[in-house]
Amino acid sequence: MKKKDRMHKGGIEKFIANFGWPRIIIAIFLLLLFVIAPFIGIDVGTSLSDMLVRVGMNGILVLAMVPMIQSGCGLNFGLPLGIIAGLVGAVTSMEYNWQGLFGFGMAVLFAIPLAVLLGVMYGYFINMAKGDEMMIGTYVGFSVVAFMSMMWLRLPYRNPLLVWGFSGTGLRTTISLTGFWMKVLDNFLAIRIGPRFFFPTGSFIFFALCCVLVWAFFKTKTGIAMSAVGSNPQFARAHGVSEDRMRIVSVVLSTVLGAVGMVVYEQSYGFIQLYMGPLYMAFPAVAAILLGGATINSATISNVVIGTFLFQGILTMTPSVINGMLQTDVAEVIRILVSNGMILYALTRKGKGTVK
Amino acid sequence: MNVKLRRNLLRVALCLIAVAGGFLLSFIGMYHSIILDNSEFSGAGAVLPPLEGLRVVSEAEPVEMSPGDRILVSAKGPSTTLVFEITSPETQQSREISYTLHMGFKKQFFLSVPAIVGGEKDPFFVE
Amino acid sequence: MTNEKPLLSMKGIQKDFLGNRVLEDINLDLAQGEILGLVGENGAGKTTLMNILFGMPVIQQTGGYKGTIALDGEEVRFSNPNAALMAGIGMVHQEFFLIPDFSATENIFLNREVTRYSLLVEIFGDRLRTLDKAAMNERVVQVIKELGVNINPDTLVSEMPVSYKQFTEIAREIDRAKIKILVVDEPTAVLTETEAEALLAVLKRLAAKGVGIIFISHRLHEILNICDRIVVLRDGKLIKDISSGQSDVKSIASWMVGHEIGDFAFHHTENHRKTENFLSIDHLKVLMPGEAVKDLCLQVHEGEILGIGGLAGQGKLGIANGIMGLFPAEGSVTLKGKSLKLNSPLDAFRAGMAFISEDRRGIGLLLTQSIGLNIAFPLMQVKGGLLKKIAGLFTWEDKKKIREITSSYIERLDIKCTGPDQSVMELSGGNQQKVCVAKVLALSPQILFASEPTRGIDIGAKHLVLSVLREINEKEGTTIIMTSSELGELRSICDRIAIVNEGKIAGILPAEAPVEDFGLLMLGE
Amino acid sequence: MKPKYSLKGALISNLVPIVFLMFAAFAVPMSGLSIPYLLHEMISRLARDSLLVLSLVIPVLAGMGLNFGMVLGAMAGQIGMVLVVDWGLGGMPALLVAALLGTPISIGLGYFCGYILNLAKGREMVTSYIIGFFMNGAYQFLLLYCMGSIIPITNPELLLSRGYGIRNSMDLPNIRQVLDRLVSVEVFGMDIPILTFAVIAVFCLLIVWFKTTKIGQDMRAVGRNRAVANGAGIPVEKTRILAIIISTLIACYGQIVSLQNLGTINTYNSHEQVGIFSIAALLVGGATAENASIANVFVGVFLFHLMFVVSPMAGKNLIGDAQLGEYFRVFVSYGIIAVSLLLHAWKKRHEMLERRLLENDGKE
Repeated sequence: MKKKDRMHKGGIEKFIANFGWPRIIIAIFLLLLFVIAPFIGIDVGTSLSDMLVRVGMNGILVLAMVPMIQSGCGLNFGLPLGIIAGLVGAVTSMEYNWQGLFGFGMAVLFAIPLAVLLGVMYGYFINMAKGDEMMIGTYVGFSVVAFMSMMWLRLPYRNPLLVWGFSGTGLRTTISLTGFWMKVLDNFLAIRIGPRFFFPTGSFIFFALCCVLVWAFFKTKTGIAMSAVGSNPQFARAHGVSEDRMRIVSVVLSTVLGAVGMVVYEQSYGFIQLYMGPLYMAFPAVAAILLGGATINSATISNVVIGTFLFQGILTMTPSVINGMLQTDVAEVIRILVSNGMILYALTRKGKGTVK
Repeated sequence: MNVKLRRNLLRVALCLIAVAGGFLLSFIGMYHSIILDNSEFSGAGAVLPPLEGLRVVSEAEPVEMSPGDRILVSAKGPSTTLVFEITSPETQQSREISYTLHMGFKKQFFLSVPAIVGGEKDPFFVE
Repeated sequence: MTNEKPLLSMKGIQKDFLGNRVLEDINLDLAQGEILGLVGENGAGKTTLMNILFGMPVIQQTGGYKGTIALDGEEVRFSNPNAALMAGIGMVHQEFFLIPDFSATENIFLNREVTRYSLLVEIFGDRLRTLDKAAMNERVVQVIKELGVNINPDTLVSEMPVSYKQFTEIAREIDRAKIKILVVDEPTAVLTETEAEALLAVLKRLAAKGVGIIFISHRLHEILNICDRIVVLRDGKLIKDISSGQSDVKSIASWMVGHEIGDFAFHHTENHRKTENFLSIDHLKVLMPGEAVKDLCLQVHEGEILGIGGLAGQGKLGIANGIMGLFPAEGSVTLKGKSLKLNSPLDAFRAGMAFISEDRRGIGLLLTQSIGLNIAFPLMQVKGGLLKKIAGLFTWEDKKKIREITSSYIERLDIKCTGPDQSVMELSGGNQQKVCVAKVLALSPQILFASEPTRGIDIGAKHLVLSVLREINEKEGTTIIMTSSELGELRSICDRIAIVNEGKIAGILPAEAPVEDFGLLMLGE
Repeated sequence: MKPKYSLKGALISNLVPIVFLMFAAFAVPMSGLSIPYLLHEMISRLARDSLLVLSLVIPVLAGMGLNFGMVLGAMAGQIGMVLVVDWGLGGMPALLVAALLGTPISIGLGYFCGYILNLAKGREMVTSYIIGFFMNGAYQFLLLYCMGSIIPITNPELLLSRGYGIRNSMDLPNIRQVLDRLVSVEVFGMDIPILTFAVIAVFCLLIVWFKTTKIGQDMRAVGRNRAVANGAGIPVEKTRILAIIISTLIACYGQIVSLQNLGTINTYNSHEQVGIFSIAALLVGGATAENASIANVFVGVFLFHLMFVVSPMAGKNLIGDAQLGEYFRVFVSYGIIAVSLLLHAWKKRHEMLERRLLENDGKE
């Protein structure tokens, strides 16, 4: 009996050690919010749906962190590159007025080759800057966003629904997806319970599919080699694995996932935001995966899923609960504090499992 | 006195000087708004009519005030001197009355010009 | 020798390191103005002894030491290197402890700068005193003159020749107010002959001023030349404490290397297919930091076990690392008449070579991964084994096969673990090494490079690893090139032993050759 | 031994400023802006931004890279300014009081930032960058929710209509250019703010002097080689924290000087841009994350702002689209940071490899 007790205790300690204090605290906090919500007049059904929709919306962008973390390139602050590819794909598909799932599919199809191209370029940069990947990724991302801002003004898109009415050239800052492929995934096989609860089945299926693909990739020869590069580059090199090549592959993969994730995000969001819109989009994704328990040098699919749920949960619930209680709107501030606090926590933690 | 104690005392003193300096600077640098009112003033017993032919010289540009006018002048520092030039419309004689206001840290003052000119001890009024 | 009270006296020093006794009952005296030569093979305990003297944190962290140290007859026990420095013990490091972008003066006075009072000190504390460059330069010029060399105090260390860096370090140590003892760790290893001579002259001059010097070196001629007394350590024991006049190179060499045969003597069989020119290494140059190989030529016969020995830093480890493509290499390596592409680990593997790295945790293993993956990884990446195709499209790891093969190796090599899925990090050193061995066995290589395969593992594991090597050599005809710092171990298993000195082969001897001969080759005599 | 100086070496090490100079030589005529106008603008902008950029020099000296955490100092300066405006101060006393208020806040924030950076050695830049974002959250919380509710704000004009929280922007009528105008000289019709430049000069001298002190020497040692510095008994972590505190303080004063020049505060945006622009300017001036001098500061501010002023007009005249020029300069400021960091990282790696090989040769 005693022994069992001890084992049980050890189990909890191990669980806490694995799970990490911040995650536990935030999970409890989130649970608390859901418990409080009905007492201050917030509808749990709506909140839950909100959260689920946002999980489906952001999940793949968070997943896009995994390959680069696994190959030792750190957090992918260069996510805007993938996002740009996703935007170009979406806009191009809309230029031809393609609609519904077909339009969505074509957007993904257009986005992927561009993402591969950008990813290869970005990968070379990342390899030039070993050890400084995150800072450089951030600024490469920013530069590309600014560069594309010039491009949005100049690219020969002509569809009147996309471009500024008065000049006939230059894409609008915000483009609505209504009439194209707004919420095609969210609504696919969607489950509605009552007037308020909505489950975006399609987005979840798609998210799950991407997760399975990434998971499966890491079981292939290349995937295993990539993880090896991440956890011990010298080991990988000693066994004939090209570190630089694997890193480029991982960056390409991350960028492609970012592109696909962006298209999914757009269909759910219902709008496309061009120009400086994508500038800071990497940060919530980075924060989410870290919240899920990933570190700078190791991430799993479960980190992605847990992290996305927790992060989006906090983001939906905290503002509405606090608003309900204090009548103030502190959503933005909480978002900033939680996401950047999470990133800071990860940056200051001594890398677990790294061998120096 | 040992070195450490001396230095710590010096540091504390410097901090105090900084704080005091901050107060002093606030005292010197504070802008106050003075609202001058040229309408009938009823103070302790007496009722003073508004003044005609009034010109106010303050830290800003001189301004003329008709009866019933209310103007805002701003002044910087612990005290300011307002000069009222009153030219009697009948006699064309003018007289000058200067009034020094000690403002301290209070930001806003409501002053009745007829009260000042009339020599009231308490020319302030409440809105 | 003087009869006065010794400057430094170490008595009964004993140190255990993780259960291993690395120093045993060392008694050592150093008199004023004496130069003491400290010699011994790598791992004989010289460094540990010096670490104890300096109160290095590493000693306390591993449980302290037994015995007493007395300085000027007063017992001392330093808790940190700074305390030792304050007491007047200086050290000239083998790796330069200098900031390259700083001038000689700045380095010599690092954190001991001569400063002047400035008013802001009163407010912000002493660190706001201003530097007195003139005073410092003056003192440096004086110290350098004392050393009898010619260094401009403003020269950046990065622009100095190596010997000047060494002089800068010595200058720093002697500028400390009351230097009594100076420890010089292999100072001449990086110097040219003339530079070394200049340094020795400086040391002699210092000794004449009454500084006691502990001189650690592998160059026995130098030791005999400048030291008054020589102390030989071997396996943590003090073997000999003798005045330098009474010894010669040959006897020192034999004291260092010792006579004992290794723990395991294997029976030498003579039925190898000794094809000449099986693997020939010509003019190999490897840029491995600390283990550089310079213009090395070596012929390996098919089916033999060739030992490579030599002192640390001479380049013996560079050979395998260079051929396996881990460090930039030049020259030519021919296997059975076919030239091998250098600087490409993959090509080396494909040519049938495999490597047990001396850096087990750094290069040899994926510590955070499972035993199974570690064993399967090379096979998977190099030969495309242990993979299965799914739907004819994706090649996926074959979990079942990996488990099978791992379990078989766990059994064969007696790896103590909970199963193939346990992470390697949780295993003991010996079992980790067994995983490394399993990893290369799975490749069934033609040629196996084993670098320090028994370093840091317990006796049982050691025996097992060596017998497995012997076994695959005999049964599968694998040619093995084994590098080791332990001569006894090499002699117990190898057919021939090549000794590397200064990046070249100093000589090849049969394993049965007398120990002294090996010792002399190692010391380059 | 290699020759110490060469024209090629000088060109390469000053590549970034040279490229920008060439760009300016091309863009200035394209913009159609007059030289006196540009000169005037440049003088005004040098006065405005030099101090902010100067704040980046000390952490580079201590080997901590470009301190993106300088925005913390800018926040401190802004908090000081907001309070001063609320109290109705004006003129030079207002600036001095704002600086006095900003000082303890900067020291506190600098300590916090330095402490965190010590936990993230080797990743200082990205960490300081995130600290900037994180503290921006705290800053917004303080100004949007605490001021006017917990912290008393007496001037209702500063508050949002809901009764608490500071407005998005505020004018500084009594503070606008008080420092610039207090002592200024007119040369060829241009006002040169002598006093502002004098303040900047004092800080430059302080930095130069600082390098000759014990702590300055310690910082250099820590920056060049942490292990050796530690071995020599220099308190590495404390020294690094001090470097960040000094940087934060200078940034605080810099922001105050910058705000008085502008005459308005964008409560929630002013400081955000400060970090990126200052770092871009320093890099344009030819500095790297490992080496920054005072000359880099001035060259950088001049060239960066020249491009800043010229590029929208040049864009408009060249392509007929001012918006494009606008985006172009954003692209350039981000791009220059990316490229400089990239070149720097690449160079660092190559130097490391080279050094490793050299060490090998040395043993021959």
